[in-house]
Amino acid sequence: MTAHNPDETERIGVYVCHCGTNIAGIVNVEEVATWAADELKERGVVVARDYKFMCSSLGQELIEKDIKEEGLTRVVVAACSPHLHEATFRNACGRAGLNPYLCELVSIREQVSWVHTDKVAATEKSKAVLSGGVERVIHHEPLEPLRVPIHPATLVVGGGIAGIQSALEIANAGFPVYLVEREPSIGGHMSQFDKTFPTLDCAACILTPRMVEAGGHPNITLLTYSEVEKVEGYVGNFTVTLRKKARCVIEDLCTGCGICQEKCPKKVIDEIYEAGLGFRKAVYTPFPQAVPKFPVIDKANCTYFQKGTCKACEKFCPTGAIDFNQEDEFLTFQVGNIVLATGYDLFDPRRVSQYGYGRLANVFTSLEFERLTNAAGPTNGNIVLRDGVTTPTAVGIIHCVGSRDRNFNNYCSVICCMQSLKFAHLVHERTGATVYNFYIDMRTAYKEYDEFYQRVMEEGTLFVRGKVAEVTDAARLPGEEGKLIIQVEDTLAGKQRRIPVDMVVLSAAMQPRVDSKEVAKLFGISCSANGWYIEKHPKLDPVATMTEGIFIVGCAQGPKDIPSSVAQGAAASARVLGRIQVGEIALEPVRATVDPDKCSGCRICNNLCPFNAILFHEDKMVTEINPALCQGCGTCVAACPAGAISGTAFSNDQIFAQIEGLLMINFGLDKVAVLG
Amino acid sequence: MSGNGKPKFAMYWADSCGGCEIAVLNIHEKILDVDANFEVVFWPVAMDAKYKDVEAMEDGSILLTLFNGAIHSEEHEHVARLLRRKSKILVAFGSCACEGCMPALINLSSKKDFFDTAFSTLTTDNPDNIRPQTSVQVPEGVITLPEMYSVVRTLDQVVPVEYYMPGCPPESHQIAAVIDLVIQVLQGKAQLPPAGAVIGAGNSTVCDDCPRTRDEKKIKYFTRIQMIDPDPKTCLLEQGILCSGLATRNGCDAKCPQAGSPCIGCYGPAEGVMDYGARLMTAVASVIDSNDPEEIEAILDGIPDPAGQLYRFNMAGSLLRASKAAFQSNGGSGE
Amino acid sequence: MTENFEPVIIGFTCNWCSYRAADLAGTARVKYPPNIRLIRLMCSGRLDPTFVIKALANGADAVMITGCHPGECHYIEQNYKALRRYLLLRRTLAQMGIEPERVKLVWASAAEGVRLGQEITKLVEEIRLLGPLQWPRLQAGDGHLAEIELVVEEVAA
Amino acid sequence: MTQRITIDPITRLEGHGKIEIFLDPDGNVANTYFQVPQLRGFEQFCVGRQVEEVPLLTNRICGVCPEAHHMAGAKAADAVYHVDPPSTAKKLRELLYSAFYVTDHTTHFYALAGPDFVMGPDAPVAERNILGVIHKVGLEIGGQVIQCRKNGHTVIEMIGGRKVHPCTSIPGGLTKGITEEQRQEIEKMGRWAIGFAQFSLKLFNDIVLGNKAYLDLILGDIYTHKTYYIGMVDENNKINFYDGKVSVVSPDGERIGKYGPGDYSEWIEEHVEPWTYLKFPYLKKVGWKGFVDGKDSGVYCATPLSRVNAADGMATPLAQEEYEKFFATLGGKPVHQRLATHWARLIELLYAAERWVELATDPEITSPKFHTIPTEKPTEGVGIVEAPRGTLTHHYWTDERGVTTKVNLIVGTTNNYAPISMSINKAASSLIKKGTVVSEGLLNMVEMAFRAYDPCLSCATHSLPGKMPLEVTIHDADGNPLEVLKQFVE
Repeated sequence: MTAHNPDETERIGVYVCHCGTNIAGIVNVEEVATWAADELKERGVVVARDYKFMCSSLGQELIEKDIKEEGLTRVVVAACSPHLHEATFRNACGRAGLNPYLCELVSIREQVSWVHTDKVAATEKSKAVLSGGVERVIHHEPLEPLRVPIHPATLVVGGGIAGIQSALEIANAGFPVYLVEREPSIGGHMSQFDKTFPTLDCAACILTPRMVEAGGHPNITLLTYSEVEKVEGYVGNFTVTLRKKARCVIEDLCTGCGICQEKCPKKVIDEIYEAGLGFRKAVYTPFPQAVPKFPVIDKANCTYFQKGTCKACEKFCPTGAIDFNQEDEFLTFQVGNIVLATGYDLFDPRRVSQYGYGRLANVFTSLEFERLTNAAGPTNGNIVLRDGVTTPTAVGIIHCVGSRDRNFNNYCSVICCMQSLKFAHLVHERTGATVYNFYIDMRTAYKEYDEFYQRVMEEGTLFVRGKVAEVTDAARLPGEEGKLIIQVEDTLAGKQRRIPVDMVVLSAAMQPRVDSKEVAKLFGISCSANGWYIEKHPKLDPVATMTEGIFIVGCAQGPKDIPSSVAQGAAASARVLGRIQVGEIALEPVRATVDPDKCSGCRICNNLCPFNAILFHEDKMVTEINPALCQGCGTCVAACPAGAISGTAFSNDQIFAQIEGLLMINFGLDKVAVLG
Repeated sequence: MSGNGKPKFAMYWADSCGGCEIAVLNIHEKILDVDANFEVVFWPVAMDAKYKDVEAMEDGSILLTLFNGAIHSEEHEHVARLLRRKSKILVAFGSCACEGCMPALINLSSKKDFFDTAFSTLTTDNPDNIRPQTSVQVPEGVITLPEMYSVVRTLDQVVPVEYYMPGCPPESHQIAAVIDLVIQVLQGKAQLPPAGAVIGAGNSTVCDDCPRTRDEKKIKYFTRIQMIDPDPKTCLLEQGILCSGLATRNGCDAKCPQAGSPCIGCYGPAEGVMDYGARLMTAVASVIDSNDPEEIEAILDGIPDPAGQLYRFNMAGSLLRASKAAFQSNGGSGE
Repeated sequence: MTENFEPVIIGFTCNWCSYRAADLAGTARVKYPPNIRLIRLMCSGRLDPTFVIKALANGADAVMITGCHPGECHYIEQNYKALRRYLLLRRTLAQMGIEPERVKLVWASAAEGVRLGQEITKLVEEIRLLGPLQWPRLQAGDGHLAEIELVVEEVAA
Repeated sequence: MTQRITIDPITRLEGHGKIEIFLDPDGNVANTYFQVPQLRGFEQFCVGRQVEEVPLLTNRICGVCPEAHHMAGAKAADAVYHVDPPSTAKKLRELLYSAFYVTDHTTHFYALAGPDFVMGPDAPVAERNILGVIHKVGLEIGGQVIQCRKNGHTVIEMIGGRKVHPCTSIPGGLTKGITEEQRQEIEKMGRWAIGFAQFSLKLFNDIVLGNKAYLDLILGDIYTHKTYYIGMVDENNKINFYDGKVSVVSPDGERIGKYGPGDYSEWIEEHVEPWTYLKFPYLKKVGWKGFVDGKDSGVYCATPLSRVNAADGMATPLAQEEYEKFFATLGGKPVHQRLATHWARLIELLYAAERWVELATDPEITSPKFHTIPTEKPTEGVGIVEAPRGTLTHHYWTDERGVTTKVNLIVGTTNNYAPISMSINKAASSLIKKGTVVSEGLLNMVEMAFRAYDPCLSCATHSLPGKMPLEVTIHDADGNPLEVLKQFVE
C-alpha cells in the first residue's frame, strides 16, 4: 500500500486560512501554501492558496471557482476545527458540483496556532497536518447521506402518565399510536395515588380523563396486558412483535359490568395495585376506573385453572364473554418511532433491615401509605395501623430510604421530600397525630414546592435533620412501651434522640425497572450503571437516545415527578411529530459495511455493536450490517480479523494515508519518509 | 526431460525446510504434467543443475520460478536477484518466501543471543567459548564463513514478485490447481491473475472452511490445547483456545481445526490486510468479556507469548518486521 | 542528535471527547509542545492496532491513544474495546523491544482541554528522555508493480 | 597452470555444504574442511514459546522429516508435563511414524540416492534425477514410487492432520483418533507397502548387488570408517524408531551401553570448531579426539547402517530375514562400509511397512481415548526418536506456565557431521590425485559420500540454516587457493 496518488488522476486544491491573525500570527501561512504548491505537486496538488478568511463568502467562492476552472477533484482546507466549519466547506464544494465528502478540513488553528508559540515549529507542524490531509483526501470517496422514510405510526411502551401524555400528543396531531401496557389497565403509579403535590388535587380526578381519552381515541390502539417481544429494523420502520397475554375475556362481548368479579369466589391479595394491603378477585380489573374496562382472569389464582372446577364467572356473565381457552396472541406491526415510558420500581425497604419493614407491623412503605390515604383504597382513606382500626397518635416519616445512600442508590429520588411533606399534611389533616419528618436535606425546588414546605411546617409537622439509625420496638425508656422508637442523631441540635411513634412511613427510593437492562437490549439502547436509560445528551437532548428513532420519557430516564414526566412525554412527541412531518430522515453516511465474499462468518463482530446493527445470517454464514442502525463508530471495522468490514469516511486506506502524510514531515530531519 | 522449446521451470529453496519441495512432490502424478509441459532447468532438491547453467541463461528466459524460503543470508539474496532476472514470473512460494514463516521468529532476538545460545547448550563442550568466525586461520590456510543477516526478510522485501502462494507448505491440491492454470494460460485457455495477486488460496479466512459451529464470542479466559479435551463440534476460540483461523487466509480446507488442533496461521493474512498479527490481536482482544483493566490483564495472562502467537508465521512480513534488538545487531558479528 | 531530538508523536482522538478537548485547549489558548499530530477517529473503538504499529513503523517516536472516560463513551461502551486492544498491543510491542511508554492510552472528556495539554506535554518529555525510536524503514522490494505488469502481459500474450 | 573445480549446490540432499580441500606439494589431499555455513537459531527462537508449540516450530527445522521432529518434540513435551499418553495415542503416533519411514526411505532411495545406482554415477546430469529413474525403471514403477509416497502421506494426514508438518501431537497424546473406516484403509495401504518394500529390495538386489562394479564400490574401502554406532532399540534390543533406549556399540560391535532420554547428556557431547556453524557430537565417555575413527575416538555414526549395527535384529519377520542376509553378504557385524547404508535403509523400509500393518491391526488403535490431560506442573523433559537420518533428541525446559526457558536439540544429521567430514576427506583423498582430471562423475562420487548418510543439512541446521550451495576450493601447499571459487559470479 502506498500513499502516493494512486493513478495521479486526482486534482487537489489546497487552501490555507489566515483566520485574520489567529493562524497567521503564529503560522507562516504563505510559506505553508507555497510549500504545498511545490512539494506536494507530485501528490496531485494543482492549486495551493492562502486567504485571510476562508470561511467568508469570498473565501468559499475562491474554492468554488477553482473547482469549476481548475477541475479540482479533491479539496483540502487548512483552517479551524472541522467541528466549526466542515459543513461550510463541504457545502461550498457541493455548490460547485463536487461531492461534499471529497473535501477535508484540517485544523491548524485549534491544534496549531492557538496552542503553540514557536513559529518555525508551528509552521512545520502545519505542513505535516496539511500533508496528512492531502494523503487522506486522495482516498476519499463521494458519499450521499442515507435517506430513510419515516413510517407515520408510533409505538409508546408504558401506559403511565408519561406514556399516556406522549400517546395523546401524537394521536391528537392525527397520527396512529400503539400504546402498550404490561398491566391489565393503563394509569401506572399515578393511578395508585390519592393526592398529588403541591396542589393536592386528586390524582384520579386529573388522571382518569386522560386515561379515558387515550382509551377511546380513534388514533390510539390500546394494547394492555401486553408486552413487546421483539423489535427489528431501524428508525423509520421498526417491526414490532408483541405478545397480547390471554385475558380469558372476549373484549368484543364484555361490557365491563363487573358481575364476574362479584361472583368470583377467589380472593387474592393485590400486591400490585393495592401494594399488598387489599384484596382483588381472581378475575379482576385493577381498579374501578381501569381503562380498558375489561377484566382479566389471573390463571395462577383462578380456581378453575388450578382445580378444574368453578367457572362461576362464566355462569354469571350476561354476555358470555368469558373464554377459558383463550391463548396468548402475537401481533406484528410497523412503526417509525418508539417512545419508552416504562417507569420505575419502588425500592424494597426490607433491604434496610434496621428500619424494620416486614418485621415491625406498623412500618409502611410510601406506596402502602398512598393506598391507606386513598379514598378508593382498602381503608377508604382512613389512616390506620395494620390492625385496620387504630388511628395513630404519632407518625414518623423517614426520607431517603434507599436513596442518597452508598449501600443502595447514590442518587436522589427527587420526589421523596415533596411526597413526605404531602404525607405529613394528610396525616395532620385526617388524624391530628403528631408528625415527624426525618430528612437529610429538604429538596423542594420547582414552582410552589417550597411554599408547600412552609405550609406543612406551619401546620406543626416536626422536622428532624438526620439520618435515622434504627426503628425498633424494644422499649428502654418509660413511654416507649408498645411504640416504635425512632433512633436518630439530630444533627441540628447535635444530640441523639429516641422518638416513640405508632406508625413509620418509609419514603422509599425510585429504582429502574428490574428488567430495564433486558428492555434496553431489546430496543438497542443503553442503561447507566444505575440502570436508568441514557439520553443522547443530558442537557440538550434529554429525550432522544443514541439509537435513532428511540426516545425515553418519564422515570425510565431517571427519577422525576409528574409535571416533568408529562413534559418529557410531550417533548418526545414533538420530536416524533417533527420526523413524521418531514417524512424522512437523513443519516450521516459514516457507516460500516461487510464484504460478504471476505466475511468468513467467524462472528467476532457479532457481539460488538451496542446498537444491534450487526446481524448474522445462519443460512449464508455471513454477517451483515444494517446501515440505518449503524452509528458509524467503526469498532467492528477495527475488530474484523479478515478485514472484511470497511467503514465509509474513516476507511483504513484514508487513515493509513493520513499517518504516512503526517510522518512525511519530520522537523526537517529526513524530509520525506521512505514508504513501507 | 529434453528442452525441445518447452517453457522453462525452476524451483529454488532459500532459508527453508524443504517442506515446499515435498509438497510439490506430493502432487504425485501431476509431477508428470510438469515434466510434460515444462523443461525443468533448475531444482536443487530433485536434480543436478548448476548455478553457472542458470547464469548462462538469457534474462527472462525462465517462464515460471517457484521460490521458497526466506532471505537470511547474502547467498539467498544473490539467488533471489539472479532468479528475478532470469524469470518472467517469480512466485513467492510458501510461507517463508511470502512472510518469513516460523524461522523468522529469530527476528525477535539479537544475533549475539542466538549465537550464545547455540554454542553454550547443555551438551556443548566449549570451555573457550569458541564462536564460529567469518575468517579462520587453519594450519593449511585461511577459510571463511559467510556473514549472516540477523533479520530474516521476505522475498518481496528483496526483489519484486509477481505472485504470492502462501501456506506452510502450500497444500498440494492448490499447487496442482496453479500448475493447471499456468498450463491453461500457455494453451491460451486462461488468463493470468493480475500481478501482485495471491494465488492458490481463498480470499476469506479459515473460519470460512471450518465446519465447527460458531456463536457470538465472549472470552472470559484463554486456555491451552493440552489442558482440555475440546468439543469437536464447537469453535475452538469459544473454548478458550487462541485459534488463528479468524485472521488466516483460507485455502487449506481448515485442516488443523478439523484435526482438533488450532489453526496456527500458516496461510498468512487475508486479502488486503496490512499486518496479520494486528488483525488477530484486535479480533481476540475485542471480544474479551471484561471492562475492568485488571481482569483484562488477568485474562491476557492466558496469552503468554503474544508476539510469538500473533506473528507466528508473519514476523518478517509484519509492519515492524523484527525486534529492536535484531535490527540493532543486523550485519554485526555474533561476538 | 538526541540532545536536540524532537520526538514526533501521532495522536488518535475520539471525535466526541478528546478531539473536542483538543479544540477546547485551542480556544482556551492552552500551550503544549508541537510534537504531536492528531488523527480524528469517530471513536476510540475504531482504533485498529495496525494504526499504532504503522505509525511507529513509519517513524513516529510514540503514539497517544485517547478516548472517552470509561462509562462515558459516545457509543456506549466501545472505548472498552480500545482498552482491551491497547493492553494486548502493549504486551506485544514489549516483546518487539518497544518501550511501553511509547504507546499511551489517555481518557479525556470534551471538557478536559487543559488536562489533554498536560498529558501531551508529559508524554513529549518522557519520549525526549527515552530518545528516538527511528524504526528502520523498508528500503527495497516495493513500488515495482508497474514493471511487473508489463512482464505479465508479455506472458499472457 | 591452475586447477579449477566447481560443484554448485550439492544436489539431491536436503541442504547444502561447503568443502575446502587443501593439497600438499605433490598435489595430493592434505586436509579437507566440510563447512556448514549458516546459523538458523531454533534453539534461540524456540525459547519463550508455549511448549506445545515447539513440536510445531521444530517441524519447520525440516520439511522432509517434520514427522521426526514432531514426534521427538511431542515426547519431550509429554515429559515436560510428566504425563504418560494413553497407549492408543502412542500407537497412533508410531503408526504415523512407520508410514512416514516408508515414505521417507522410499523418497531417499528413488529420488536422492537411487539415481547414483540406477542411472550410474557417470550418467548425464540431466538424467541423474527421479524423473530419470522413472524413465529408466519404467513409468509403471515410477507410478508405484508415487503411489507409495501418496499412501504414506495419506496416513500421515489421517493421524497427523496434515501431509507435511503434522499438527496433532500435544502434551498427553493426540488431538484426534481414527475411525474404523480409516483403520481399514490404513491396513490396506500397509499391506501394499510391504509388497513395495520387498519389490524395492529386489530392485536393489538386481541393480546393485547384481552389478559387480557397484558391489565392489560398496565393499571397497573408499567410504569405510570404523566408528561407534548408536541406534534406538526396544526391550529385546530390536530396532524401534519411536520409543526405547539408545544402544551404543563399539567399532568392533560390542554393546557398551544403552541410555534412555533422561541420560542422553551423560553420553553425548558436542565439539565446537571456529570454521563451521555446525557442532560435532561425540561420545562423552570416549571423548573428542578429532576426525579419526577407531575405538579411542568418540566419533560415532547414527544412520540406518548404525541402527542395524547397534541392534540385535528386527522386530518383524520379513525384515529379520533381510537383516540376516545383509550381514551374511557383507561379512558379519559390524558393517563399516558406508554405502551399505542404502541397503540397511531398504531393510528398515520393510520393517516400517510390517510395523505399519501390526499397528493398523491393533484392537486398541481406534479407541477414542487418545489424550490424557496433564495435571502436573510443567518443568523439563527430553524426547528421543530415531529419525531416518539418525537419533533425534529434543530437550525442553519450561517455567510453571509451560513457556520454554531453554531448548537443546541434537538432530539426526548432526550426529554424523564428523563421519561425513571423514568420508569426504577419504573420498577426496582417493579421488583427487596428482594430475587427476576431475570429471563431473568423479565429483558426483564425492557427493555420493554425502548421500550415503542422506545428510539433511536443513535438519542439521537447526542451529544453522537452510541450504548453501556446495563450494569446493582447492588450495595449494602454501594454503593459497589455486583458484578462488565463489558459488556465484557477480
